[in-house]
Amino acid sequence: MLFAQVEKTFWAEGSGSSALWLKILMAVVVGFGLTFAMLKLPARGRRTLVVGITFLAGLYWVLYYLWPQPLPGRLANGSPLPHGQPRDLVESVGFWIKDAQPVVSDFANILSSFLLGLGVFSIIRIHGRKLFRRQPDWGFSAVLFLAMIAMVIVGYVNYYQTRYTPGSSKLELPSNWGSWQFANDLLFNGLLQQMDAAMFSVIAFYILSAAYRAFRIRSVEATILLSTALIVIFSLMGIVAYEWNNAVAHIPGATTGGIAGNFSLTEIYKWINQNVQTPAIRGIDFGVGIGALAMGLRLWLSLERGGASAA
Amino acid sequence: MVLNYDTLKLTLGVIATIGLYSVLYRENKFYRFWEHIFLGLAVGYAIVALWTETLKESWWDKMVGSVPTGGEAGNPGYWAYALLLPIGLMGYFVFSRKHNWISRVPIGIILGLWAGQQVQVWWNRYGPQISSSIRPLLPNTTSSFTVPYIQNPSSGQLEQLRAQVYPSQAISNIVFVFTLLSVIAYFLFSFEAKNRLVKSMSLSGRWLLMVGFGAIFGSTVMMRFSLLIDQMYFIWMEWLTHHILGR
Amino acid sequence: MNNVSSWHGVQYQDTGWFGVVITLLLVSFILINIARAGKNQNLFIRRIAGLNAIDEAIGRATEMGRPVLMVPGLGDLNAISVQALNIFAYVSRTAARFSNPIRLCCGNAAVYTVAQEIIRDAYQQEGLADRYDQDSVRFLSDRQFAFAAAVSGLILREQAAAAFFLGEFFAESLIFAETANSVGAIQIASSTQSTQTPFFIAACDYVLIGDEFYAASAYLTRKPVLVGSLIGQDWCKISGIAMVLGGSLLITPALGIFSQKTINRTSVQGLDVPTTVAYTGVAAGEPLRPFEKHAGDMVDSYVIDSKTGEVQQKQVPVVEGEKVDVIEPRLITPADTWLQRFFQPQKNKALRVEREDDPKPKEVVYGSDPAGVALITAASNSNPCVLTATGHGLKNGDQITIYGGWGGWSVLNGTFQVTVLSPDTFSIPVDASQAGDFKNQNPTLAHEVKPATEGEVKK
Amino acid sequence: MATPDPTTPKSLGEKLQSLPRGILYLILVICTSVPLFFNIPVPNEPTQAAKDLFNALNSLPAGSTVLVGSDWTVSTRGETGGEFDALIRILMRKGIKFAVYTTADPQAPEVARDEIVMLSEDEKKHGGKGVERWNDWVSLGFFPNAEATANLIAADPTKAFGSKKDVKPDGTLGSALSSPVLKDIKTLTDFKMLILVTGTQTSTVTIERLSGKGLPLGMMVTGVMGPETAVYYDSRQLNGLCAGLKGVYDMETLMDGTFKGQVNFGRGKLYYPTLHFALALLIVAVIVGNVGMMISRKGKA
Repeated sequence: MLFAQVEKTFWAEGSGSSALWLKILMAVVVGFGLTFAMLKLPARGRRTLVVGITFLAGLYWVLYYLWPQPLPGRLANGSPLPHGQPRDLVESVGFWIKDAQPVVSDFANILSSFLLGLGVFSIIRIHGRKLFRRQPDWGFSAVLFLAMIAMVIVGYVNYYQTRYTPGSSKLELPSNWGSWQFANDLLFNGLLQQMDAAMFSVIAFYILSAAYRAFRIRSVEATILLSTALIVIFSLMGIVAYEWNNAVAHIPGATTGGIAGNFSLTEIYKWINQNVQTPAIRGIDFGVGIGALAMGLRLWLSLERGGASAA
Repeated sequence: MVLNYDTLKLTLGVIATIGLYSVLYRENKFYRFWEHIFLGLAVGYAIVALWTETLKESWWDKMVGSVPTGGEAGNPGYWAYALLLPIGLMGYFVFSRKHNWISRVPIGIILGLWAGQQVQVWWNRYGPQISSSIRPLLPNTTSSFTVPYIQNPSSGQLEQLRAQVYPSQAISNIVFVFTLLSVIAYFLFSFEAKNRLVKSMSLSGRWLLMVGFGAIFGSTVMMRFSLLIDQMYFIWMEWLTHHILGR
Repeated sequence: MNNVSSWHGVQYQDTGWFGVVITLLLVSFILINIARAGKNQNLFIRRIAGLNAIDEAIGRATEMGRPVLMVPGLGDLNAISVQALNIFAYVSRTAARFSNPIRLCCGNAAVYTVAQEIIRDAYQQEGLADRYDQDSVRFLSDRQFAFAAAVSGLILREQAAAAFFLGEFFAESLIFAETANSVGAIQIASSTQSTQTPFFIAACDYVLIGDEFYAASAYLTRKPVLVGSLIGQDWCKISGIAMVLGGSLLITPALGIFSQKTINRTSVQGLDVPTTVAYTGVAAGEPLRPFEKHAGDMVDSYVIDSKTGEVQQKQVPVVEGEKVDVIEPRLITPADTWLQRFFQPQKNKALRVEREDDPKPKEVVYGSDPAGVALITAASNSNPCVLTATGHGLKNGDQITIYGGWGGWSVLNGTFQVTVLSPDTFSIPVDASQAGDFKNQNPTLAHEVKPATEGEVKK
Repeated sequence: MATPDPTTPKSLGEKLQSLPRGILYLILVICTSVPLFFNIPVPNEPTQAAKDLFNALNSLPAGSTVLVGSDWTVSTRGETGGEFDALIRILMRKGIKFAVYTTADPQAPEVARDEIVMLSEDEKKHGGKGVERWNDWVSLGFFPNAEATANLIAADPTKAFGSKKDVKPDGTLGSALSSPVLKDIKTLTDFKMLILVTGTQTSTVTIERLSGKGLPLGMMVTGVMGPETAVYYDSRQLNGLCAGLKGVYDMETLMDGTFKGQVNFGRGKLYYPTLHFALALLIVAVIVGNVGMMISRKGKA
């Protein structure tokens, strides 16, 4: 069955309609027009512009937090309530802010995706130069490019085949795979994912050497660090925990709420975790949160000259 | 030894793994080779995912909308999304000596949005934490040190148990609150710690931090090691034993 | 909802005005102090060990003629990465003076863009724009471990003499720290991810813990704005301390500020308490959640003397509008629930529903749980379908909208005309004979009454 | 830290304090690979949480359907992989249908699919039934927004999974809801249980939104997440929990008690003893370092 599309507004046009494409085209043209207009902007105007835009962007979320949102027009499970209509300005603004939320949440994400090109450009420039100037290690840059190009081609062809070709559903099953799917699987699962796992597991080595170097009874702090870490590690070592807890369990009353019951390794760790680790981390995070809030305010209101806020 | 796609895939995976591990001994050409493969693939995949996982759904589809298909409602296209393209591309002015300021427009938007959100989420994030840190500090019963153990207590008994703060709980709560407060106190910057109390507070704060860190370190070790063990299993068992020796 | 003010926002039902006020208070603390700092320049900041080492580190790098490495973490473009870059700007300025090579590796394209900008500025401000090499600021990969591999490769190849890891780091933190350590680099590190800090502590020479990271730029540059906001942050932290300490004293029963309290206990699925008491010596569980019930429901009520913990139990009906608290394993005093009202974002929102002829609005409540807390507690497998709703107060011809019906009972979702059968039951023209067992599909249903004129009616 | 100047001869203490990394790493490799080849018995008393989880699974009626959240990928396979294996083997043997969904990572569904296929083959090889996609299990794929998805599943699974398609044995696509696995699912409670295998924070998201809806909830998490998740088990919001490698070994031990003579032991039994060697090495290394420090202090004194 067919569902009707929501009614057209100034902002929304029927999918595939020429009107939509026209508006999109115009939007792009206007956008670029503005960009080039900005080239002519006098130095004074620049800061004002950037500051203003930054402020507006932040203002949305502040309003979202402070402006009273109308009582729910719809339930958590999607079924509508009768009075979902604004009655006055306050509410219509409220509705507008509410409806805009899913749209706005995507902005940052979309914009930074557009910026990825810059990153790629940086890579291409650095390794391209190595390659063409035959600088030392240019061979490896060549390898990098090969890998990159291969992944891009294979990735997109596979994406196209598994989405937009007739009978593509079959490709779900490896038994129906074509060479592109195998290539994609080899590059992505066989290599990329596998290398992720490999690099992740390298950490184990570093943990060993770091612990070996750092866990010295040098200062009070180091000693505390060491001893807590050891308690926890022991509580994770099955045999030790097993024996220890057994020993504890044999203390009369341990299993029936006696004090002794709290001294099984696992309980000790749990206690440390809940009464020292948790509040300690909470304390740090509280400070960090305040710091982030302050930093956020400084950025939003462009209070810092220089740095990242508009110069 | 079984020659098939899986063997090839695993073999490559193993060689790559060894390649990356080889850096542990020292930086060498073999590592460099795999490092660059890794980078190349990662960037390549980022370029693929850029469209397939981000822009396609969160930008393009919303911009052009969709026509109704069997069982699925269609959506109108919201053309205004198109404006994001030029705005995003403004970032590319960053390399221009004269006009690099234009790159601050998309940056400003991203940062502005983030900053605004801080104000919006702060309370939802820390309010509950503050509230759950508020705990009764003194016992109101000494009938038992810890909470007495009752097999299947009646709800009345449960209320009783919950209504009372047993010394053990009180001690834990005091430790909890003290830890939290002294840690926060440790992060006060604008005070000269002349006052003995403040001094000892922030010192103990630092020590209690170390307890927390030690615990984190210890509990992370198990996971990291099991991941390494898994890699070893991958090399010795899945690849060598099963595919190469074909056992 | 005609007689509900349009200024009555949902978000205020969530956290109450308290959360908003506190947030604004903190914001004002920060802004006020920034303003204050603008006037008097000499404000005190305590010494931060890691930061004094920056110059030493760069100096050492210069002696060895080896590059200074900087990594702003893997995070997106936000205050954390920007803060890191601000510190790096300071670092690169010093490095520029010594004309010491720098390497800044980004794991996020947007961050990379800003980094280009900031570092170039840094060089320009030193009047050394010509010494700036665009390729010294690099984007490597946005994939965590590819980035890790690339950075450690770079550290080893270029033998970095000083390494700065400031920002959002995750599991890869140790890879960087140990690799840099293996080439004997001086390391200054900080992660806002407190779970990674221990690894930096273990492997690095200097670590900025938590908040010190944000204090850094104020400490280094002494810009009034930064110093001021740092003092503001201290005010915020002190008020945090006050809240926790004050609250704890307030709810400590032995202090007898509140001696007695009646608790109406209802067992709500999932919030229900364990049947066996776990070992303690561990602080008791989470804070309670305020929860609302309908008039007439009987609930267990306990009178608890919180001084002694004496408990008497009895059954009482809930009175309209009265709050019912779900007890979780911890002590409750009036101060406690009172504090919860303020502190705990309430999971359940109240929805007002009025009828024009009904002066006193009737409270229908639903929870974050979409099925919701019910008005309708039973429904018959018949046509028309007979619904039970204690004290529904409907009159013949009223229209009701029902929502939250699941499975077979989704037939109930919609707007219907009611035929009143009794004060507690009424019927709607729906064939529910095939709808299945009501209880196990719809623990509860919510409905609301509409003025007889609005909306079309499903017949 | 500056590497000590090699020209001056080292005292024993200094030697002990500065063992070359290479050696340490080599020993670690040995410690983590050699034990894999031997089957070393480790005494094990499964935690109550693991027992509860296993019993909950074991008491599910044959032919019923459970929901499996699979939020893990290769990178945490060492722990979550073992948990997933144990879970799926139990489900297979009990003849329980299952639907697999993911809210964490676009790659997770593929990982889960391959794992299930592999396990099914293995079960068949050892005389088990194994499972067939579409008839015994369906893959519901990846859901981008964890919170919204959890809410939707709680509200109405048919809505949540309505748009999802899966592959029939003949290779064509069909609406997952029409599959033998989900055709009887109308409401959340038509699932007999939800088991979430996760290496990320989706655990809390799921508990907050799906606990207390009359659907038994089981969780299998990594070692790091163990303590924080245990809190929900204590408050009975979880019917069962198994955490980390220990959890895997617990499940396998319990399986061995129930399914005699079948393949019960996997990663858990292999990895857990090995883990002991690794941890022991760590402790030894720390001790050596400290002894070294003391010796050299004595030397100076």
